Amino acid sequence: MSDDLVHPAATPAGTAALLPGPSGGAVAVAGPWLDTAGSVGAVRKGIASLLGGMRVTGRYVARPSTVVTQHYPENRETLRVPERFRGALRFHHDADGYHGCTVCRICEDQCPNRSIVITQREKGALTKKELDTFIWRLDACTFCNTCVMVCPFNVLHFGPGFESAVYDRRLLVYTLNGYAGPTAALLNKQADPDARKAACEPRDPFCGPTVLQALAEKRAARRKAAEAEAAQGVGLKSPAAFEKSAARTAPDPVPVPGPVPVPAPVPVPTQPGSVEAADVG
Amino acid sequence: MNATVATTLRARLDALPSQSLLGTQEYFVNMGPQHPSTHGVLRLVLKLDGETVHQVIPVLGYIHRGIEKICEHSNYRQLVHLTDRMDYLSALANNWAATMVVEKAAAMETNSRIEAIRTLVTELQRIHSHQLWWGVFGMDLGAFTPFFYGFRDREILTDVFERTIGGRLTMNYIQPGGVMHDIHPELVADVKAFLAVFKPRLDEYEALLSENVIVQERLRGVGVLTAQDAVALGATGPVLRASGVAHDLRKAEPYGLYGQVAFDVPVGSRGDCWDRYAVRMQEMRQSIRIVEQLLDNIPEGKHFLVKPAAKIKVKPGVWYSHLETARGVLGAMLVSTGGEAPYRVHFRTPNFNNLWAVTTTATGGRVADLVAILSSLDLVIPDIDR
Amino acid sequence: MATSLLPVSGQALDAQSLVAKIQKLCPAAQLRPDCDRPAVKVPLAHWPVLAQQLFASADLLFDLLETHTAIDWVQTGQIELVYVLTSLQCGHHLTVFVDVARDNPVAPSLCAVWPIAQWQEREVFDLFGVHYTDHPDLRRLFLDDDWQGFPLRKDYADDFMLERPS
Amino acid sequence: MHFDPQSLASRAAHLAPTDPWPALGVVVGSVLGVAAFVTVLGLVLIYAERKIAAHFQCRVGPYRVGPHGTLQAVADAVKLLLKEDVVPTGSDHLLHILAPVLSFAGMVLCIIALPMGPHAQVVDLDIGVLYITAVAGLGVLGILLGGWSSHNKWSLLGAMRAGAQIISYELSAMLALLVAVLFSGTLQLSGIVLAQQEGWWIWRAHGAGLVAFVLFVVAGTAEINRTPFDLAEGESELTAGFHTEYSGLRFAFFFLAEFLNLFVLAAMATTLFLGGWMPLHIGSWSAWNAAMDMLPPGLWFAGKAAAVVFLLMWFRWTFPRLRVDQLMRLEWKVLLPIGFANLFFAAVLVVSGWYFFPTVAAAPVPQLPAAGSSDDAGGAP
Repeated sequence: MSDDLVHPAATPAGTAALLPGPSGGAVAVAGPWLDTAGSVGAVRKGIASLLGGMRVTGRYVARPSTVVTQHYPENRETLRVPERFRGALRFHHDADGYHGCTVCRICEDQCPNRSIVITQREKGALTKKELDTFIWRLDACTFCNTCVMVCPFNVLHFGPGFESAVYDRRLLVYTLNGYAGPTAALLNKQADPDARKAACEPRDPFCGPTVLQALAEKRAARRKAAEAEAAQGVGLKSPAAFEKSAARTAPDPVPVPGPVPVPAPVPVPTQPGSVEAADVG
Repeated sequence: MNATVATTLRARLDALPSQSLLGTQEYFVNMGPQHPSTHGVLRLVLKLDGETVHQVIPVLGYIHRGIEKICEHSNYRQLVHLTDRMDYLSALANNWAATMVVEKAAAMETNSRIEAIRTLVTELQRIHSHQLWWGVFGMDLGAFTPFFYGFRDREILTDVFERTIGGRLTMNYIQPGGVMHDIHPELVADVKAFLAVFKPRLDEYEALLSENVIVQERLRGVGVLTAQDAVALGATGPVLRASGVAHDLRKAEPYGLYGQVAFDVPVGSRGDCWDRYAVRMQEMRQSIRIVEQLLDNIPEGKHFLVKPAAKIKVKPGVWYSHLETARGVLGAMLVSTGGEAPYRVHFRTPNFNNLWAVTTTATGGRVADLVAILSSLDLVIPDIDR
Repeated sequence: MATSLLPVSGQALDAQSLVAKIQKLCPAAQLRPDCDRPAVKVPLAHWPVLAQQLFASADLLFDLLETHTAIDWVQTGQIELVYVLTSLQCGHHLTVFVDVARDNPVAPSLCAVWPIAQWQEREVFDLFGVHYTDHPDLRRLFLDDDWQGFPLRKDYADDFMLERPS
Repeated sequence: MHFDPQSLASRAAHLAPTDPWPALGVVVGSVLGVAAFVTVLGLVLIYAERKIAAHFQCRVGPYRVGPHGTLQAVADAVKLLLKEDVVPTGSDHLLHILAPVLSFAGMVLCIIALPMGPHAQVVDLDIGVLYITAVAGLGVLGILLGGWSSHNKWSLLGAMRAGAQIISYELSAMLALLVAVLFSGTLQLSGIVLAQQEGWWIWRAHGAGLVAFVLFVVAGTAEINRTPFDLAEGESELTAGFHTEYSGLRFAFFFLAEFLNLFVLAAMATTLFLGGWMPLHIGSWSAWNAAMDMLPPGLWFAGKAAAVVFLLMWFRWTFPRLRVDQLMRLEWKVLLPIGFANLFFAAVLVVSGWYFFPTVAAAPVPQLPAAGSSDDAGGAP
């Protein structure tokens, strides 16, 4: 390989002095070799090797302190989840319960699986762009952390909640923001507390419109467009095919008028590790 | 018994249609897609005569997700996290392979701190991966206990990853332009504590499994893959090195900081299951060596050199880069026609190419040998199917 | 007893001399400049012979077919076969591009030169629909035997494909 | 100390002519006792195996059902009882149903002949050793039928492996057994125990006993299909071998038989080489011997059997499995020659009357008055 083709990152400067430098090459492995060529010696060595293994396991059985089992649900109190652990996506609210989301939609755009859907208030209280619902689909999330990385306002972070098992898949669709309304910066400019209150509308984790409904609307629009294309004979897919693929996307039939009838908001127990999407009042 | 009778018997046996002297029939049996030793949804159709394997026909596709197709619809940042799901035991190396080709294509710079962190975590993950392999290998041979010891020690390392990276299996840590998080302040101490625990444990591993006469009898001379066959069948990584070919991209084309650390490349001589086993055991020790050299020498600097949300654009062309994961050469090919999304992405995965060694090495052996061979190839099925 | 392929028996060539050497073997081969590694474009007719020479030629010794895949250039109507070759004995690389027609993709199989090609070609057949002549076992590799279409082609669509939300 | 062993069967036979109802009571009591013993012992062994395995592997094992998971085995048993009993299509229904029963029956038939204490033996056959080796063979029949009737190639492979393995290893087990028989001069199990009053054969028999004990444990492990000889199940090779297609109650029968076979093996090794229920006596140290006699014989038996069971569990959770041809090689080329040589050596020792501890005028094997009919199944010869 010629020098001009070497990836520039392959030889970063500045570390050569610290590290011992390249050395070493191919070494033949033999490993702990048991020569079992002789007959009597073979039996003796074989038995010795077996006893060696039994010594290892015997040492552990003799010392119960080597047990590493954790008694999981009982040790919730002492369980320490690292702060960077990607459990449940959380939406940052400040001390007043205000968020900083400006609906720039970078996270929605960068999410590889489209597991974030943001809806905008039709008519903002203070500005044109105000957050209505920030919807996170845990069922589609791969926990790649990209949304957290790209958010310019540090609104998103991953919390430690890892106990996200539910019996109904639709319960994996969360609304993360505590209220629909303008950002903390705008609200703090309002001197009147009542004006602030009026600008905000509370949201809870399972309030509508859920992402499924939002997607259903998008799908309906796309189906219309596809039908129009098919009528002109330019679409790759037949409307029937579209119907089929649409049916596979959603667990519930579309379209649903009004809020999708998800089961009533399950009271999320506030135990450590549970999904605490509603951590603001 | 006189000679005539013996001759007649011989003639009658020779006249039998089957290859077997006993005149038995061959039969087919499905090993997988749900089988404890195929470690996933690999299906092998076996043509057996009694216990003797006459032919192995791998049938793939049970977990094919079309990662290459999905990449065509992702931008250059998004495609990295898909590689976590190929060889999930080498997620960081996979991330790095994708990152490397994107950085090369987009002419992105890195600094020595980023490279040091990448080298360190990838090497830790090589140990991590081999620990799991060792445990599973023991279990495939019928010993249950190594499985738990392997996982017990792997857990320490998983916790180390969890603190720095936030993920335990799928990392998405190595990104174009750097690494997602700077290393955790406690990382160096954690890794040192791990090494202090793990080094004596490695000796225990040897006493429990390597030196065991049953293991040696089960592995020596079984599943011999000659160097010529290994290269012809595209095998790489420990499988190739066990056959006597000292090919390791960490030495041949050093990336990261591999050019600046001292380590040896363990090489086998026979290419049997034992050599593949011994090479991996030695690789763990070599990885420990590399980690120890890097731990105290991580240079200062930034861990991420571009804006996280910055658009990555690549001019038209074809790029290919490859590196050494715990299982062999992982290549990433990127074809761009300009813009923010690749035109085509192809991953040359080590397991897809290593798998085919089983078709030649397992024939003529027993079913139990086949299990040992499969385990010594250390296959991760999602990496075959992608 | 397996013989070791090491120590390295050949000499690694740099990009220019590698391409020059190949052009001497096959004058029709052209350097492909938009590739980061030494790469040549070879006409389909010359490729089987050149492959054999690349494998056997004493100073090239491309013993490892690292990977083989294809690129579907739907605009130009070509499927471009890609062969990434490595010489473990010499330590150099080469990428070979071969064009086949998209509507009638037929290429020679290289199983006789590099046995791993058998399965890599099956994958390309499965996902791109390239037919390899003289392939011993050309079947679908990942998909069902009765699958219609070739998913990695750019114009592939089926009833079950999910639309990527835009 | 004078022992007066009396089996339950002989007691019943003794009572029968004069007091038929108490005799019947003894019989019914024995049947119920064996049933209860088998069930409880099975659960205890399963719990012990799981706990011991766990601690070999740095785990705690069952922990949730009952204190320290003591009721886990019961819960599992209930679960298995409630499970659907699947009989695969294409299988031989009758044999499929029969196989676990045979396997279980072989094990129970072994247990009734084991002397677990001077009075804790159901039947004391005068050919006890021969009887046990014979009925233990029923187990292999169960495995063979189970694998064959399942209509599954993996099961069939497991069954064939088991057949070849058990038949081969029975030879070695037999040769090891014969050493104890030679030294004791009787085939009666209680007689073998009584003959070890002065010292257990494992050390009293001048090396031959120790070698025979090791041979017996190794061959016995192979006979009951435990790791490192669990080729018939070989979950990493044959998924579960002969019992792949079994579920629910039938699987429970196989499972229980497997664990109780473990006990039968340990009990046999104890009886033949470790003195059975006999306390540990050393020569003429009368104080020591008296101290040892304080423990009841049943406890001695249980303790020794438990030690052997623990040893077998230790094997299982340490060693990998052999390959089928290596298994055969080990038997025919290693164990069998050693077994023959050992038997020959033992015969020489017995003929020359050379023991470690010279026999002090041991009490003769007590004869029960042959009050019943002379052709009763157990009891006095």
